Amino acid sequence: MSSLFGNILKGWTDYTKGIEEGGHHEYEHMWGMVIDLDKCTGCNACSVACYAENNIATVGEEKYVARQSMQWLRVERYFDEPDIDPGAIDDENAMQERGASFLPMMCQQCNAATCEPVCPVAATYHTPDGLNAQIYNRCIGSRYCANNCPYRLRVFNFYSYTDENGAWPEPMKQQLNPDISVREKGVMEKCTFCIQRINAAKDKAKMENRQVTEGEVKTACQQTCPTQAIMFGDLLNPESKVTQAWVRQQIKLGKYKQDRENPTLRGYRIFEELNTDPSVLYLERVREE
Amino acid sequence: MSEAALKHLSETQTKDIDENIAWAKINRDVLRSMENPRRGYWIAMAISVALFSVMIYAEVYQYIYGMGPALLNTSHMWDLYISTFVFWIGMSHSGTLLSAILHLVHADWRKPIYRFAEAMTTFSLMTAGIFPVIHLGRVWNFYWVMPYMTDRGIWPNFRSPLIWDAFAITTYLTSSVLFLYIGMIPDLAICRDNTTGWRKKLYTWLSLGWHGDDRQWRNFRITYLMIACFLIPLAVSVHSIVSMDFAMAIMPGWHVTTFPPYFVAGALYSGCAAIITLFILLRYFFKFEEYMTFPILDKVCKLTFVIAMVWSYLNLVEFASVWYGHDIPSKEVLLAKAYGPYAPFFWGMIAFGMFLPFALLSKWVRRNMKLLFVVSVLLNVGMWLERWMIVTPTLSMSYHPWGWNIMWPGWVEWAMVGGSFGWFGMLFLIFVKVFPCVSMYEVKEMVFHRKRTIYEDVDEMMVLHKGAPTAVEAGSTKNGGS
Amino acid sequence: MVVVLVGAIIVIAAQILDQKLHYTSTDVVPGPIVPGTQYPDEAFTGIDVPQPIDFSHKIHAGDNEINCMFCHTYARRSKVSGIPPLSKCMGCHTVIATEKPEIQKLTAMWEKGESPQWNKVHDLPDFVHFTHQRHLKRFLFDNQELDVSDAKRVCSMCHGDIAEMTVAKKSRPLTMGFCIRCHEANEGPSDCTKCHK
Amino acid sequence: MNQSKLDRRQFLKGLGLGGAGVALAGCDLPSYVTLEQGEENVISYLAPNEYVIPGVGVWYASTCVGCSAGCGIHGRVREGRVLKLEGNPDSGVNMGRLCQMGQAALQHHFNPDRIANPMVRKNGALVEASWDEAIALINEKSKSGKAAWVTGTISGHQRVMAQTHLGAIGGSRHYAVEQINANVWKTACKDIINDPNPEIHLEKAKVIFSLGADFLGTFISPVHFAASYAEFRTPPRGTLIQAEPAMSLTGGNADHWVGIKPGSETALALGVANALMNNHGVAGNGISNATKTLINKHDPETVAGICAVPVGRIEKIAASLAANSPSLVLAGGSATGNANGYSAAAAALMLNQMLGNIGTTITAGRELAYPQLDLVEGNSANLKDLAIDANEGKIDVLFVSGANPLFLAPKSLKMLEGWNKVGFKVVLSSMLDETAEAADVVLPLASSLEDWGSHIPSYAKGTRNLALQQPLMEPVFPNTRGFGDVVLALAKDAGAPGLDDYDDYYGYLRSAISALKKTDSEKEWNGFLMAGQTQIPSLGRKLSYSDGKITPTMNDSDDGNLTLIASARMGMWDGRGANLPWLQESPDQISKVVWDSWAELHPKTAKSLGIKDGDYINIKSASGEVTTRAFIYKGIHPGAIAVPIGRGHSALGRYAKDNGVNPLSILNGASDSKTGEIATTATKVSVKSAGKNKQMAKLMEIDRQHGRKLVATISADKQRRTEGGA
Repeated sequence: MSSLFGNILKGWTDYTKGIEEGGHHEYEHMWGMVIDLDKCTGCNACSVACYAENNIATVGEEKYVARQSMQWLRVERYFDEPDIDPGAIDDENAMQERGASFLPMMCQQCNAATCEPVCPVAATYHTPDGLNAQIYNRCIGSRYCANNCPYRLRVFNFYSYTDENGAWPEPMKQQLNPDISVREKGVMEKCTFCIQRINAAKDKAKMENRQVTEGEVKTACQQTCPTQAIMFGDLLNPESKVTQAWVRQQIKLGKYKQDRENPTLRGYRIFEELNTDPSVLYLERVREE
Repeated sequence: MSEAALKHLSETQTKDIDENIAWAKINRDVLRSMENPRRGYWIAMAISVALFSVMIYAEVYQYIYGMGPALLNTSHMWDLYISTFVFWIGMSHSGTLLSAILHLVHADWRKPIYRFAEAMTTFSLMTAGIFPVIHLGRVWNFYWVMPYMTDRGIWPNFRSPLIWDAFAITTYLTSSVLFLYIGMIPDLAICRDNTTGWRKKLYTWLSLGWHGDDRQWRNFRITYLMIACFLIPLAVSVHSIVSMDFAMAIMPGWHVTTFPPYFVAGALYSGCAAIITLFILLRYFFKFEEYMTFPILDKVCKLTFVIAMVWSYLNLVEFASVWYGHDIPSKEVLLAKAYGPYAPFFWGMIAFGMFLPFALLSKWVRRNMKLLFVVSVLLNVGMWLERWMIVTPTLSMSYHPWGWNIMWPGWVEWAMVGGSFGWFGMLFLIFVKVFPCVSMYEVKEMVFHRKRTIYEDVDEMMVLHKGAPTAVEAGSTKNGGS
Repeated sequence: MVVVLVGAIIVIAAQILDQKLHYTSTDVVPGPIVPGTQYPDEAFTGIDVPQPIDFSHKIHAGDNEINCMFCHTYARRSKVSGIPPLSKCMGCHTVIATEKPEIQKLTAMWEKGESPQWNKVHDLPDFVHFTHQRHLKRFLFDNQELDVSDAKRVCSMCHGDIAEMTVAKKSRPLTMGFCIRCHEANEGPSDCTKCHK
Repeated sequence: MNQSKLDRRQFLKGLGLGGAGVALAGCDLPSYVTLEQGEENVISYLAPNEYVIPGVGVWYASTCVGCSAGCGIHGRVREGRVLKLEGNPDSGVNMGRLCQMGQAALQHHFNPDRIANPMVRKNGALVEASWDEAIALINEKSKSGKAAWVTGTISGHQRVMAQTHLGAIGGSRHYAVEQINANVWKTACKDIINDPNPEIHLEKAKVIFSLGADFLGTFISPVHFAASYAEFRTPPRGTLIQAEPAMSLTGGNADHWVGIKPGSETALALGVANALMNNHGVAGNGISNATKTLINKHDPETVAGICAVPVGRIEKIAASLAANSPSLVLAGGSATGNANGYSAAAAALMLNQMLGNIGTTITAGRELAYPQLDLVEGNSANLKDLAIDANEGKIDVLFVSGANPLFLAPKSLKMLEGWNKVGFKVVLSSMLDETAEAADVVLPLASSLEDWGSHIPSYAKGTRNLALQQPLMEPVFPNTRGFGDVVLALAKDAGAPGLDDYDDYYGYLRSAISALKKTDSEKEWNGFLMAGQTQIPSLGRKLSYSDGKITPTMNDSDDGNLTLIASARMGMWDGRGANLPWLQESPDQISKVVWDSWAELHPKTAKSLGIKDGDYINIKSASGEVTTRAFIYKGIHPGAIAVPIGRGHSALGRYAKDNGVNPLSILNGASDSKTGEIATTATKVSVKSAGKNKQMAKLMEIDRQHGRKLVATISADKQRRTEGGA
């Protein structure tokens, strides 16, 4: 029980204290991600892979228009900002002079997640792996977490998709991944960093009396990415590629303002200034002037 | 009452209450209001029940098909459910204000009108309590927010403002019911003594053997005072806690430091406006012109105006702090409120909430029942819009532009909102026919005290009262007794 | 008053409902069966689940002392313990007890090339992801005082005394409380995502 | 896989459907309902292999047949069901990565609208029949006249099998039909540099100048090119310049996107060549004098007039190409999709020659030593031929598989009329598409995850491999059969020689590959299956260069109408993705529209036509009209309107039917002058508003970041300074 409370009641102060004392000592792992936006082509393979891996329901056009879609990973597309390219905006004859910018957005697994403290039943909480977990069968659907997520990355089962007219008419049901629950109506869900894969790897490592090694866990989006723009790994493992990328980009956890020696580095976290401390590091898109 | 008589009354009624009303007449008038309902009552009841039935239908529909038909979406997870919840919670503050606060400051003009205000508190809380439950995606698991010993060893998340809500509402509801009930005991005894049949049984059971002796009165006074004292901080905290649903969140437009007092002011404001509405209705239908007098209404209106100004001030403070702050998203939300698709509602709220109360400064308006009725309803519309304008524009324009989305509620949501009025109306209509909606014993007290200020000599006064019993026996003896 | 009553009723009803759904909790007891562990000693009387073949655990695991993992061979390698493949049954029953009617049923199925459709007795909800291999590793293979032949003792922690049953029957509640108490007593993980994902 | 085939099938037999059914009970119900006893059942294995463990996934290698790229896949199989596909890391095509269409192949496999039983046309309607009945009917009719086969791109032993069958029934015509292809580019490569399929090294280039080639989306081998592109983008980072009339996925990633007038790509290339020669002193070795004269005529000012591109941009492109070597020039997609397409490809190769890229970023490919296994690459010229031949009565019996000619063919080709003239039509398909619905006999095929096969990837670097496709699970619909099995049976019935030894296609495939690899060992065969591929001998080619015919002129009558671009998108592809909900719900990369078609319009055009974003618009060509909703943005030339290919089915199951519009249907008959490819960007249409603004299903309504730091950008110079050249 105590450990359970420890997880649920862990506050921001404890968390920052942990960082000041030299890291997240109570964490077993600290899963993190690095997404290179310059390599991302916006092809959407990650999004479809996520549908396939995580039993995500397709909702159809009507519900999509009503913005009740269920995707956990969305690839957003932006065109140039006026401050970059004022001509392209104002002149109505002008055409795009560059391509678009693509942004894969999945749950940022914030370490100071805004969704966690507001859940009345603690269905969302922080795991000892540094993940922002969502326990579907505990969720009562108050949707407070989604309202409080600045990234708008939580999706809600507005309908039930499990009947014959739902997302999986026979025999599509057979494709459902048995390692994850199929969510029913009234339940909040979101990207889990493929927790079933993490748990499987951890179980395997424990069975073999060893630690989870770098590269052993791959998220579905990472694995399928044609340009390998997504990196995933353990931020507590100094050897891992993600840790190295975080160190190289001089981005530190637990800070909402990075004090970098080299301010022209590409790494940044989205809405870092809100102090949510996300675990996903983005590398800026590069533009040829 | 005829038009002319009303006009005459509005010009002549200058005292809070006529100190020469016979106590027996008070009993008679109030008990009369509980007698068999007339056609108008049944029509009102039918409308309420119809609205409520639609709500039940909508809820069943929502239970079967999920939250989708309400047209909630990924950006708008709350919308009308929570705004209406806040509205009803706000409504509940009137009772406390009138009975507890004014009781403590010895404003005795509250006496003829506090009973229905308290009933309003209780029923609006009961209405408000519905919304957090029906807005749940898995409503059948609502009891999980209660901290009870589960076999699974899991507790609710005590950090969540929704849990605080659950505690605050249940505590406030319990206390309000107690306050209403305890304050009603002497009256229930009067009812007991004047009725027959099932009513008698009911009142006998409810009046707990009240016979109005000294000890009972002493205990009663102390209890009543204590609950009043207890209720005031509670009421303030309840709405502060409700405001924390928003203020504790990170969203622009919600994360505002002035929200607790702002919500409390808004609550008192809407409560007062609702009191005016019900005041006029009860006065008209139950012919309570002698008890719910123009001077009292005048005071309530002035009180409403003052609270409206406090609310407006806090509103402006919020705008100013956003405007002069550096939080760009909050500023955008504010501008979107003023210029975006929700602008008509925002300006409606400003017009009804900030500017309309100035109408209450006019004596002519205060004495014109029909106009005042319209004004009070519009004030409440403004306050409902205020709650909607707190919840929805923020959700439509949060940090991530991906989530920007304008959403209009679906029929299920409207059915729930309408149904909540039906439910409230139903409860209130039942209340006014089962319980005395004017406090008989306190009006007698009021009359008594007022008279004392005129007649120095108590005995002389008693003589004038033509053999009326002493105050000690008030509330206990039969027929015209007190 | 009414509201107080309703509130009280809700809370009490929640308690009762919860008790009903999740069975009575009792304390954990030190387990003489599996040394060095504690387990919740809770009884439960399951219903009789009909099976296509009246398989007797008593004869196999009890009288003949066949190791549980001889048939449920997947238990140490997988989340599920699995039902033994028909070929395993036939490995013995081409020669043993071939005259018995239940075995003849089995043989007939084998010859037709179809498998019996067993009904699940210990069926967890679908949002629970229990893994046999981790539990066996923790309680059996990592346990200095037990060897593989003691598998039965470990299995009985959750499955009761299967060796005394004919057709298997649930004899432990297998509710979340049951799991949690054991996890707390034996310092199992308390992370919700271990089981719910 | 170390048992005989029968055993293999045996283990695939599931541990019951417990798993899936279970998952569905979900967490909706209170736990007492789910804590049930005896409610669910479990079926044990009969005699599983050692490595089959319930609850543990096993990965099998196979090959994706979503497009002709031939990516290697691994399928996760648990309890006898295939649950997830991943890229095969051993495959040289995709190196373990997979695109969205590859991921979604599962939904084709488990599609509820698959054909479960053979169907035969009786009294004008298709009715279910038995296999015997259908096969007997085919055998009876197939020798009754001139027979022909229609397939998509086909390779490996399926190709051999289909052609054997065709030979046995006395037919000679084989139409490989593929709407999305690189035929023009490949033909130009073959003519000009003597290698139809040269190796393209994106990763070596410092600048890529692409004339409409959507190599990240639809060009030859998208996943492979995306991987190369990732290398191209690692520091020192290359620059991508894309010139096309409507933004493709590759255009969406370009550093410089040049929106040009449709059909003017050749002129742009010539203009760039002119600037290179005159301003940057590029000699132009190997380029004929005739071409040089042509180049000289195209000074940037002239070209700017033709293409509607500022002179400065043309010169910037030339400067960039001149300053960074090696570079790479590609042509494809919209550049080759017009009557002058071949010229654009020839001009691109000419630029490559000028810049010295041939031999550095474009190198010689390898030729298969077994040409009979090589790809028959489908193209739309064949579609046209098919329509013409059918109308002329040259076909009496038609076998169709892997292609949907009735959907793809523009109305102007009169495909349906021709189709109806064919006496007997057999369609082998797993889905009831437009073509199958019009067939006389429909044979239900197993999905690609249930079938055996071998494929030659359309593009390979270095060695050439034969990609193997093996079943990952038992057929979902038990009465379906593999393509190879069906054709083998038909060929045997038709008396094709040498097939009597084989009971089924597996036997044939195995012995053929054993013969090919000169090995008969079980172990090696399993090795091939586990790797999902096997290397086959190939011969090197040698590149040479001789100028192609470049005709820059465009006879573009500027009648004020817009040019319709039927744009190819990754996802729906040529329409085969429309029945998969995952792909329908996967937003288009640029417009972010889901579940419907859209028409891209430039704001200026839209304004002049009085069209607002999301309005229904009526697009009318000489041969028909479609109505869809407008998507207004600046990634399109004002003189063009782009409608994506792939939607607008009248059949193909519940998800595809009546969803969106098919722009192919209204194309005029224009085609590339050299290759005969149907021109997809050459149809003039008139557009008018059809009123009624209904909200479009889109991932996002916003196009800009509104000051939020979502996608931050950094200049390439800065990046080179901070991250260095390495």
